[in-house]
Amino acid sequence: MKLTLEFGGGLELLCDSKKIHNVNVEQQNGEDKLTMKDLLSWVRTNLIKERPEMFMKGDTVRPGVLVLVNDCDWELSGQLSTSLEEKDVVVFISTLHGG
Amino acid sequence: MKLTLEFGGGLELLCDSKKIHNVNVEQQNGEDKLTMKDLLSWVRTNLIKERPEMFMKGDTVRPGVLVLVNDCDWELSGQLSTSLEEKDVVVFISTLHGG
Amino acid sequence: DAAPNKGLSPEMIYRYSRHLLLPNFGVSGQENLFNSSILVVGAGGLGSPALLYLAASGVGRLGIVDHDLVELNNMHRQIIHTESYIGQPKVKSAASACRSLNSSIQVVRHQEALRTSNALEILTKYDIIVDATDNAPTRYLISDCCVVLGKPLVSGAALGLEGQLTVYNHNGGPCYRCLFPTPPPTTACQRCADSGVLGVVPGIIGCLQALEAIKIATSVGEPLSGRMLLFDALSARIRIVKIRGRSLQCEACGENSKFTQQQFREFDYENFTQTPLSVSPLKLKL
Amino acid sequence: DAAPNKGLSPEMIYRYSRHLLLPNFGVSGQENLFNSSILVVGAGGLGSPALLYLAASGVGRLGIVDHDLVELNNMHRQIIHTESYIGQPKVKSAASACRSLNSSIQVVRHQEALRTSNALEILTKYDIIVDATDNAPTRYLISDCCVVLGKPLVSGAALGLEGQLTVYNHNGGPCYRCLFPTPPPTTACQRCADSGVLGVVPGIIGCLQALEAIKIATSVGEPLSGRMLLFDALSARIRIVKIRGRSLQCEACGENSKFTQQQFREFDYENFTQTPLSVSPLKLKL
Ligand SMILES: [Zn+2]
Ligand SMILES: [Zn+2]
Repeated sequence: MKLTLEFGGGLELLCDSKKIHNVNVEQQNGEDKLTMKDLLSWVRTNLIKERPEMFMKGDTVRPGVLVLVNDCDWELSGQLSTSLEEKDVVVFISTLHGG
Repeated sequence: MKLTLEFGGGLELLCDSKKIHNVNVEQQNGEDKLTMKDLLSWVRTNLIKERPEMFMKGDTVRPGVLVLVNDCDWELSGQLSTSLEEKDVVVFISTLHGG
Repeated sequence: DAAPNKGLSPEMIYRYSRHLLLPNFGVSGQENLFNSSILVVGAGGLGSPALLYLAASGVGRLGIVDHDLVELNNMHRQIIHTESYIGQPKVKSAASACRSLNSSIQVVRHQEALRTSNALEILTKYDIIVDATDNAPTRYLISDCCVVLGKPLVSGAALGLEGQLTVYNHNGGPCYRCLFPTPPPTTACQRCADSGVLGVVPGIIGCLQALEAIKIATSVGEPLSGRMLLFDALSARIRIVKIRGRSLQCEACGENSKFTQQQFREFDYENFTQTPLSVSPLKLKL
Repeated sequence: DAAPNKGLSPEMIYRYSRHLLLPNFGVSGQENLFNSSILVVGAGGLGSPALLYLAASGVGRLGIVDHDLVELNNMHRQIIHTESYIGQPKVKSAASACRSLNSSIQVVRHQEALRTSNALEILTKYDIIVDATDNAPTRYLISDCCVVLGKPLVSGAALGLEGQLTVYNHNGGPCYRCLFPTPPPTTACQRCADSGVLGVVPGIIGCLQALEAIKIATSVGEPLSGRMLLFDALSARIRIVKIRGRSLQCEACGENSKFTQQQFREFDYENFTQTPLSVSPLKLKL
C-alpha cells in the first residue's frame, strides 16, 4: 500500500532529518487491511533510526505527538484502529512550546 | 457533475458575496464531458448576478483573474479545454494590488 | 471590567477608516474591538507582532504579562524591543512601543511571571487570552486557567523553522489538555534557546494570533477552533487540519471534571511537566 | 555592490545565536544574510513587517523606497511608524525604526516614487527586490525592471480580508507578466483606500515576504516560486497553488522577447494600466 508519511515538529530528526517519506507498506499476514497500529510498528522498524522512545510509548505514539490521517486528527477516525487506504497521507507532528 | 466553485479577490461580490458554491452542473447536449469552457458559460448564466464584464471578457475570464483547477493553474491543464471530473474544485481569484 | 462602552470619536473614525470600509467589519467591528480587552502572555517572539497589531488595530484594553528583561540575543525576532531597551523589562519596552503606535488605547503592564498564585486574578480582567509563551508548564497553566474562567485562548508556538496555531476553549472546542492529556517527556520540549528559531517564523505565527484574537473579539469570520494550522517555513507549506473536539474525559474541561479555581491554585505545573515555569532573567554577559 | 564580505563579530554571534543554532541555517546562513542586500519598495502595510523582520534578521544592506508621508489613517496597519512621525516621510520613519532594532546593518533611504527614470539605477544596487507597493502600474514596472536586471522579486498583496504571495523571476520561474500579460480593467483594481483592509492581513503577508527574501538570500529551503499562496483571513484558510512556469511568449521574459533597459525606460506604465503610478502625498486634514 502506497502511503505518504510526514514527520514534523522535530520528529523528522528521528528519521534522518527527512520530513516526507513516500513508502510502500506490505500488509501484515497477507491481509488486505492496514491499520494505524500496523503502520506504527512498521514505522518504528523501518524509519525510526534513533531514540524510538521519542516516537512511541507502549504501542502508541508518545504524549505530545499529534497524528493526522488525511489532515484529520486520528482521534476522529479511531486512533490505532483507523483503517488506511491507498495514497493516504499520515502526518506525525510533535507539539511545539517555543515562542 | 458535482463541483466546488470558489470565488476570491473580490469576485465573490459578483455572486451575492458568497465565496464557496457547491454546485451540480448538467453536462451540455447529453455529453459526458464537461470542459472549463462549458463551466464558464454555466457560471456566467447561473452564478454571476452583476457586472459580468468583471468576470469574463469574450469567451474567457477577464485579464487579472487566475483560474485554478484542483489547486493548479489552468494554464497547465489546457485553459478552456481543461476537462473537469466529479468533485473537482475550481477557484476563480482576482489578483490583488493593495498593500 | 471591559473598557467603557462608547462610540468612535472623529479621530478614531479617521484612524480606523480602512477598517470601517470593510463590509464584513465596519463600525460595529471597530466598536467591538474598542470595547474588548485582550491579554498577551509573553512579550517575546510571538508576543512582539501580536501586541503591535492588536495595539494598532484598536483593542480597547491590551494587557502584557512578562517577567523577562530585553536581551541582545532576543532582538533577531522580538521586533517590539529596540536596542535602547536592552537590560530593561520587556513589559516596559513593549508597553511603550504599543503606546507610541496608538495613544488612544489602554495598555496595562503585568511585570511578573504567570503562576497559579496570580493567574486567576490577572486573566479574569480580560475577554481573550493570547498564549505567546515558550514552555510546556506555562501552556498547561494558561489553558487550565482559561477553562476555569471560561475564556477563549489563542495559542501559538514556534521553534526552528516551524510554527503551530489554534484556538482553545472556544465555542465548545477542545482545551489544551483535551489534545495533550499527558505532558510530553522533558527531552521532547526543546526551547528556542536550545534549538534556535528563525526570527520571522514566530513573526508569522504571532500575526496570525493577533488575527484570531481580533476575529473572536469582533465575532467576524470563523476562528481557528477545532482546527490547527501547521506551518513549515523551509518548504513554504501550510496545513490547516481538523482536530478532535472537547474530550468528555478531559481532566480540565470534561463533563465530569470538577477542576475548580481552588484546585487550579494548588496544582503543581512544574511537577506535572517536570519543567520549571520560568527561568529567572539572565544577567547580560556581553 | 554587495555589502563587504566578512565573518561574524562576537557581538553578532551573540545577537544571532538563535539563528546560528538552526541546523538548516547556521553560520553560513547568517553570513549569507549579512553579505546580501534587499530592497523593499513601499514602507506601508506590507513593507512595515517585512522591513522590521529583515532588519532584525541581519540583512547586510536594506533599502527602502517610498515617497509618501506618514498619516494617522495608515497607523492601523503600518506598525513600523509611530504617532510622532505623522506628517514626516515614511522612508525616514521606517529607516529610523530599522536602525533602532539593529544598528549593525546598513539602512539606505530612497525617498522618491519609483519610476522608469530611476528604477534601474535603484534596483541594480540590490540582490533581491520585495514588492510591497499598492497599485497595478508599479507592480508591472517593478517586475519588468527585475526581468531586465535579472533580480528575484518577492511579491505580496493584501486587500480587504485576503492576501496573495509569490516569488517572480527566480530560478526559471514566471514573471508578473507571464501570469498577467494584459492589465486588468481599472475598475477591478481596488485600493486599500477605497475598499479597506484589515490591518493584520498585510502584516501576515509582509512577514511571509520577509521569510521568502531570507530564504532566497541564504539559499535555505524552497522559495515560493512557481507557487502562489492565497490567504483568506475570514475563514482562516490558506491555499498554496501551483502556477504556470515562464511563458515563452511573455513580452518581458519570453524566449523571443527583446525587452531592453532602453525599452523599459521608455515604457508608459500609466498608459498601459490606465492608472497613475502614484498619487502625491496627501495633506493631513485633521
Ligand atoms: Zn479539555
Ligand atoms: Zn514573463
